[in-house]
Amino acid sequence: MDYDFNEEQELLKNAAKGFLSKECKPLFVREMEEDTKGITDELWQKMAELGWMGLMFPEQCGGVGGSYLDLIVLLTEMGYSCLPGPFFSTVVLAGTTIMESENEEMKQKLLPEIAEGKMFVTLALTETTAGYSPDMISVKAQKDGNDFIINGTKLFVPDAHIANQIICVARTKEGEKKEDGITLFLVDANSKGIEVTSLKTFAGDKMGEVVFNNVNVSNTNVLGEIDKGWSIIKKVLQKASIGKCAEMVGGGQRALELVLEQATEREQFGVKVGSFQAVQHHCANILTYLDTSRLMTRQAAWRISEGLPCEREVSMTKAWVSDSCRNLIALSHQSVGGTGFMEEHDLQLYFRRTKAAGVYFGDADYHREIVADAIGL
Amino acid sequence: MDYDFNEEQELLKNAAKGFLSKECKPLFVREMEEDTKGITDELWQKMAELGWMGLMFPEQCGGVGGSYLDLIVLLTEMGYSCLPGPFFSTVVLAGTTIMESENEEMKQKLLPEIAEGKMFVTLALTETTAGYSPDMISVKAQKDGNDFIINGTKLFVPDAHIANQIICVARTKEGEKKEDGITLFLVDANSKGIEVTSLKTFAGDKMGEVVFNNVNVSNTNVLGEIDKGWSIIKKVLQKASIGKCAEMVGGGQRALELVLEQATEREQFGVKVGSFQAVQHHCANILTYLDTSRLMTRQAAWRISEGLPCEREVSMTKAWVSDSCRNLIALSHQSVGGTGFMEEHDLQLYFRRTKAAGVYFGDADYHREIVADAIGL
Amino acid sequence: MNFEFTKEEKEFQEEVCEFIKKESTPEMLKETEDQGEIFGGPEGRKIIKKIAAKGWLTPTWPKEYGGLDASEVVSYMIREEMGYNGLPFGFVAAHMSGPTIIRFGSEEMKKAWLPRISSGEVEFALGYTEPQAGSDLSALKLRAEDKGDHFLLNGNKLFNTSCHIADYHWLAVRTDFDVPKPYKGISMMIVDLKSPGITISPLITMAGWRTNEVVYEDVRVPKENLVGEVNKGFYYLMAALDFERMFPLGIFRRLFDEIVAYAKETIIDGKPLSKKPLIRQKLAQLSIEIEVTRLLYYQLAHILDKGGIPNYQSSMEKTFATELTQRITNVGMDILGLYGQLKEDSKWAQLKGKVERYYLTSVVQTIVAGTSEIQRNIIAQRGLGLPR
Amino acid sequence: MNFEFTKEEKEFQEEVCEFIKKESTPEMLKETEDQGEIFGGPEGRKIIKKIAAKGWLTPTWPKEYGGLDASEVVSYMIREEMGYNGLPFGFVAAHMSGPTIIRFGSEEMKKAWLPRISSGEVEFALGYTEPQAGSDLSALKLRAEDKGDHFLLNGNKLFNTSCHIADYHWLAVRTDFDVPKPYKGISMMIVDLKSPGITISPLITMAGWRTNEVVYEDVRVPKENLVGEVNKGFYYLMAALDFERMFPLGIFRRLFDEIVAYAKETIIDGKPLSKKPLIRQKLAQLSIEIEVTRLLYYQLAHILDKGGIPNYQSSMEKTFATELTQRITNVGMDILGLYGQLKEDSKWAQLKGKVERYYLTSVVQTIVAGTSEIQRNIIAQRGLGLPR
Repeated sequence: MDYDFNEEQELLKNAAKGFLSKECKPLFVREMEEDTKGITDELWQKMAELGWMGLMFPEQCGGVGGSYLDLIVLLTEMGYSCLPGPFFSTVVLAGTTIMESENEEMKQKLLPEIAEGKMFVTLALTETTAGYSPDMISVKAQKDGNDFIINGTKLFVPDAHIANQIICVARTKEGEKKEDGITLFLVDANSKGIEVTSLKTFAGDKMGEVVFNNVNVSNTNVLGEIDKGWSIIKKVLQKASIGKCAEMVGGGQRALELVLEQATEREQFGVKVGSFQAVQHHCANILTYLDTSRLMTRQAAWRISEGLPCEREVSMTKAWVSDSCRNLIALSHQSVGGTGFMEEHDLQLYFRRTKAAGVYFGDADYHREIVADAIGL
Repeated sequence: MDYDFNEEQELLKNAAKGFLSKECKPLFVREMEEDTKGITDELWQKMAELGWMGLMFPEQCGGVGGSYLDLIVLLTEMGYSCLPGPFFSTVVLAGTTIMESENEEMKQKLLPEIAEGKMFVTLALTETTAGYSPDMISVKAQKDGNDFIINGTKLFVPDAHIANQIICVARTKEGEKKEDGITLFLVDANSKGIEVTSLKTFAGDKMGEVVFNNVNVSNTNVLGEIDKGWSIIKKVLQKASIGKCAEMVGGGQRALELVLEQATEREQFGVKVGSFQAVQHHCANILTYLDTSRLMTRQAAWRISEGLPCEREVSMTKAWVSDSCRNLIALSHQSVGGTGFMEEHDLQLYFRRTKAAGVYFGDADYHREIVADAIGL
Repeated sequence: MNFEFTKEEKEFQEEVCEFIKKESTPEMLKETEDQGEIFGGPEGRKIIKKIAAKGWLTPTWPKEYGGLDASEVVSYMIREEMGYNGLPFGFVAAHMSGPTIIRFGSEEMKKAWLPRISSGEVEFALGYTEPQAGSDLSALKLRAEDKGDHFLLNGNKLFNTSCHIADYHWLAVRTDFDVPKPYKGISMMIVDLKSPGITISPLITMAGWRTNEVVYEDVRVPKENLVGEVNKGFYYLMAALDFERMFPLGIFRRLFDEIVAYAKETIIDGKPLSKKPLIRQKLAQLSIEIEVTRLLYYQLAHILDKGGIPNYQSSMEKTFATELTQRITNVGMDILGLYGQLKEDSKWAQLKGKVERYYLTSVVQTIVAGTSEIQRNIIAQRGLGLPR
Repeated sequence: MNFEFTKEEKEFQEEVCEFIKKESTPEMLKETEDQGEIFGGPEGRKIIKKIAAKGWLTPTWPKEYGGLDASEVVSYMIREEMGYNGLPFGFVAAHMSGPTIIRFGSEEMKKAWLPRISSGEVEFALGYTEPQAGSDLSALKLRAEDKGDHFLLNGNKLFNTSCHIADYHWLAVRTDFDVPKPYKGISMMIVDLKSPGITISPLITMAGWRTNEVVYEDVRVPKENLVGEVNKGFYYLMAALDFERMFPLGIFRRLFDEIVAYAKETIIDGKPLSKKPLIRQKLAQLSIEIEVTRLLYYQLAHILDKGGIPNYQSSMEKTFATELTQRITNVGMDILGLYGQLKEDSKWAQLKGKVERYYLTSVVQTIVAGTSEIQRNIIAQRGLGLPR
């Protein structure tokens, strides 16, 4: 057994921490929440130059050839610094979808562009039913010669407002099994018939409604096989779920540091706040939530990275981390007291992001139900 | 609003507390757990002389003419002292069933006997499905001239081993609505075809399996109307549920006292255990569980006693008190430490009884489901 | 024993609700929400003056001071209904300063202030917390020097929430600087917030509300504005907490009702969310805890009406109710799922974004007016006699 | 990074399980359960000697002392499997005293004791707690007076669990009575439990197990039985906790698996309990927490194998795992409903009454070997550097 990152991963972690502490300060995070775009070209280009966008893409596609586990190292630090912008949607969601599609042409066409920071891509998956199971895909793609015509509404599409390309998860066939008949289409965001409406979210991330109104897509733009897209999405959802866990763990680490600052500096009743047993026990519980979330996330990420069976571990992890990190932040607020309720205190950033991350790609109840299946209930 | 017992109720409470502190000491409680009968004739007669058995029976039936709320006063003190024996089954379950049946003849025949402490009666309700809904009644009573023939197995029948009479809840008709077609029969425990097997329980109370094998019962022994017995059982279950809540509240009060004894006497690290903030917060939570359980129980009991609509309040209370008192005892054990794990420490009595009381007449999940219906979900 | 309102109380409750609904304007409701339910904005002042004119702002006060000589149960009920119906429901002047003046103030002070308070004409802002004095109020430092005919004030207050919209500061100051037990050198005074030398700077909370930092630089306060005796302020302050610590759940009870309605109306997978077993359990549990809160809340009124003073029970009600607000908003967010994150002015927002907004505001409820930790200390020490 | 056993470790795990299953007798399993999983009964000694002969009792010890020079991961895995398969899994001599002797004992002591321990020939009973010294061990009072060639012992021990079936007492005594810091006057020694002057009286727990009160009256202990140096006992005791504090979940993991099987097999209302949404959620959550415990547990072995010493992590694992035992038994009791109360020898009892029995035993897990409260203090103070 070996619970530790390897040497390169430690280097990557420290480099990322150093870079983000300079380039992604809390004030910048707040600015980007208000910014319509949500990211600066400057930061995006710097990240591209560091090789972050292509970290897990093959070298022949302009990537670094790293592993999913390497990406998790990065996402943890991004969570620590509340990195704004479309990294998750472009790299984790769209990048993974393209990689998993095993369509060499598409990979050669898209991945280098993403790696160089020249293209934003997103995944249009959820709809008004706001769920992640295949039966919730109702947006239709109707065959029309060599083309498909897409109609319907996608909701909660991350960074839709700046995406150059949108991967639309659409139904091409009504089958008995709901996971059959789903196809992935790469759609140019400027296609006729696409309408994007930005949604304001409490976590400050950018989400969109994307309406497809008779949007024409060529069959050469299919990712993976026709009608068999869900097997790709399943893998994407696993990687995205654990990616969100990594962000939550990173954020939890920062929340703990914010608590300790207060506990070791502030005095009440003539002693440090951190000497009260109630505060100590809050802190002990915070650390327990954090350590266990980190361990579970690492294990699941390692299994994904190694290509081992991981359905059970992924859902266990997403359920555990979503609940634990929410509790962790609540205890943090309670330990910091009034100051932590101020907008200018950074804890509120983590409060909002952690809650949102807990819901994305399925909340704890949803994943526990998958675990129940996985353990044979 | 008036949250308090009236003067007579306060007197009753103090009298009961005084009597039980002498007659029902913890050592006696332990003896009765091992005793096959589970009660002494002496104590039972003394309780009868105090008018406890007939407390809520009408005066014309040999009772005191008290209210259900008066009974709750008594049950709370019985819970405080862990009173063993068939009071609950004979008075609360059977007594209430007979009262609610509004069968004057039966009332005149049975209630005075119960009030004088001369008769044990129990209610055979649950079966192997171990639930409290009408669809779980499958023991059959077949009409045979003026008689009925009962067949089937009743499980978890309290104090069946000493009951002189058993009220059997049986199905006399298969209807669409599961609550139709249920009839209550008063069956002599010595009838041919009845077989009682004692079950050993961890709370030390006496439960039995009662097998009815072609047991002949006259139609004059029907309590209430034929096929319409469930409406009586519904009321009995409400009174029994809140009766158990009262016992739990009484037990919770004693558990708190045991914790405080330890917290104010024992020293560790040079100070009283009760001066540690962690112990104080455990105690604060114990008191909160206790006070809220007491308030909820009083409100539900008052509504039942006044004949007000109470389905929602009864289930809210049973759910709340079952959960809260279990938590209360767990915190008590944690606060008392190793001593509390010893058989000779009284806390374990309350641990076992509270858990059992939480399950009887429906656990918290079951009652929350009723609440969900009641609030229109 | 009786756990319901009397017939008269029920009728009165209906009268109050009807009046509020009739007099409420969308502007007032919005202002109240935007300000974090505190009182003092122009719209709130309009409706509160009408409510005060009926004696409902200070119903338990003697009639001579603008009250109704009513019971505490009635008073508690009015506040609960105000919260439920979207009005401000916490009034520093009417609920904290006024009762303290009645109990400890001079006759002059009573005459000068009580009628203005009970009529809703003036509002005070709470002036307790300082940067280094939060849970430990005895550590407060704002200096008030005795200059013969006036006090001269210098120092800082933090998180003094209503200062930008209230008229006066209900201020705890240090008048003795050398006492060995710091709580013995504290006095209470009423300070006009427009006094020269006071600077009020906004601090914005994560819920978007405003609270304030208040700086006092050589602020002169007339001697007659001292409440009761000098150096007895900490005692007044603590006594007021005994009488007035409570948390009406109203606004969150309203939110719960709206979440229930949402669960009943929202069809997913062909059936309403309210038919899903997990959601049923969660909502049923909340409804139980709301009922528990109702009993704890009116217990305080009951104790007062019997002539007693709530001991640990106020801390218990405050803690239980405020922790429940977090459970309510958590369940609400769970039920709304991805929709939960959408803000009020966003397309597709549900329940006008209320759940998300209250989710943010619920964070502070277990911190302000005494943290849950302090409350549990009080419950253990006062309620059970455990060592301080 | 690697979160699975190696191929060799997996094979070894299978070998261990197979061996245990082959050698287990119903008598041994019953004895273990009746005694509360402690080691020392005749049946347990039989099988443990066989296990010890394979080096599995002390796998990490050097070969010269009867070990295998194996990794801690292997050692942890063996203990987990022993618990899961119904064997005693806590050994005072092999897991607490032995390692302390290896680290701090003289060569003579090593030679005298280690082979007898690693072969499973002798078992020790823990001799720490006294009536006034529970969480605060530094308050222990049992006097050991230096009488030249021996110590003379007088005093009482409480809750010293294995004394009636173990051979020797691993005893913490007071050898200096006047030190200002009481923990500086404590020594460790090995005492033959058959020594004249020792009276062992049973105390029965609510779970039906036996623990003991042990009275020492003028008991003579030879000087060579002193462990390490005089007055350094508290240090040894604390150091041993760093190395050895852990809780293998095994027996409760087994219980969980049995509850899952019960839920799948029990049909109520025409469908298995395992298809009820609430039960699914509860069991899924437990399975997650069991997985969390597995990671915390093997983390300790991982840290040791890297050459480190677990700091706060042992406290975290112990607290998490023992609190989980209570959640497992609670859910088990919930699922069994009315059946949950039936004792083993009762008609209609399910799972041989195991849930009820474990429900009782789980109570003490968060108290023995350091309460959850003490563990949380350690996590905060050692893990996060908060003030003592």
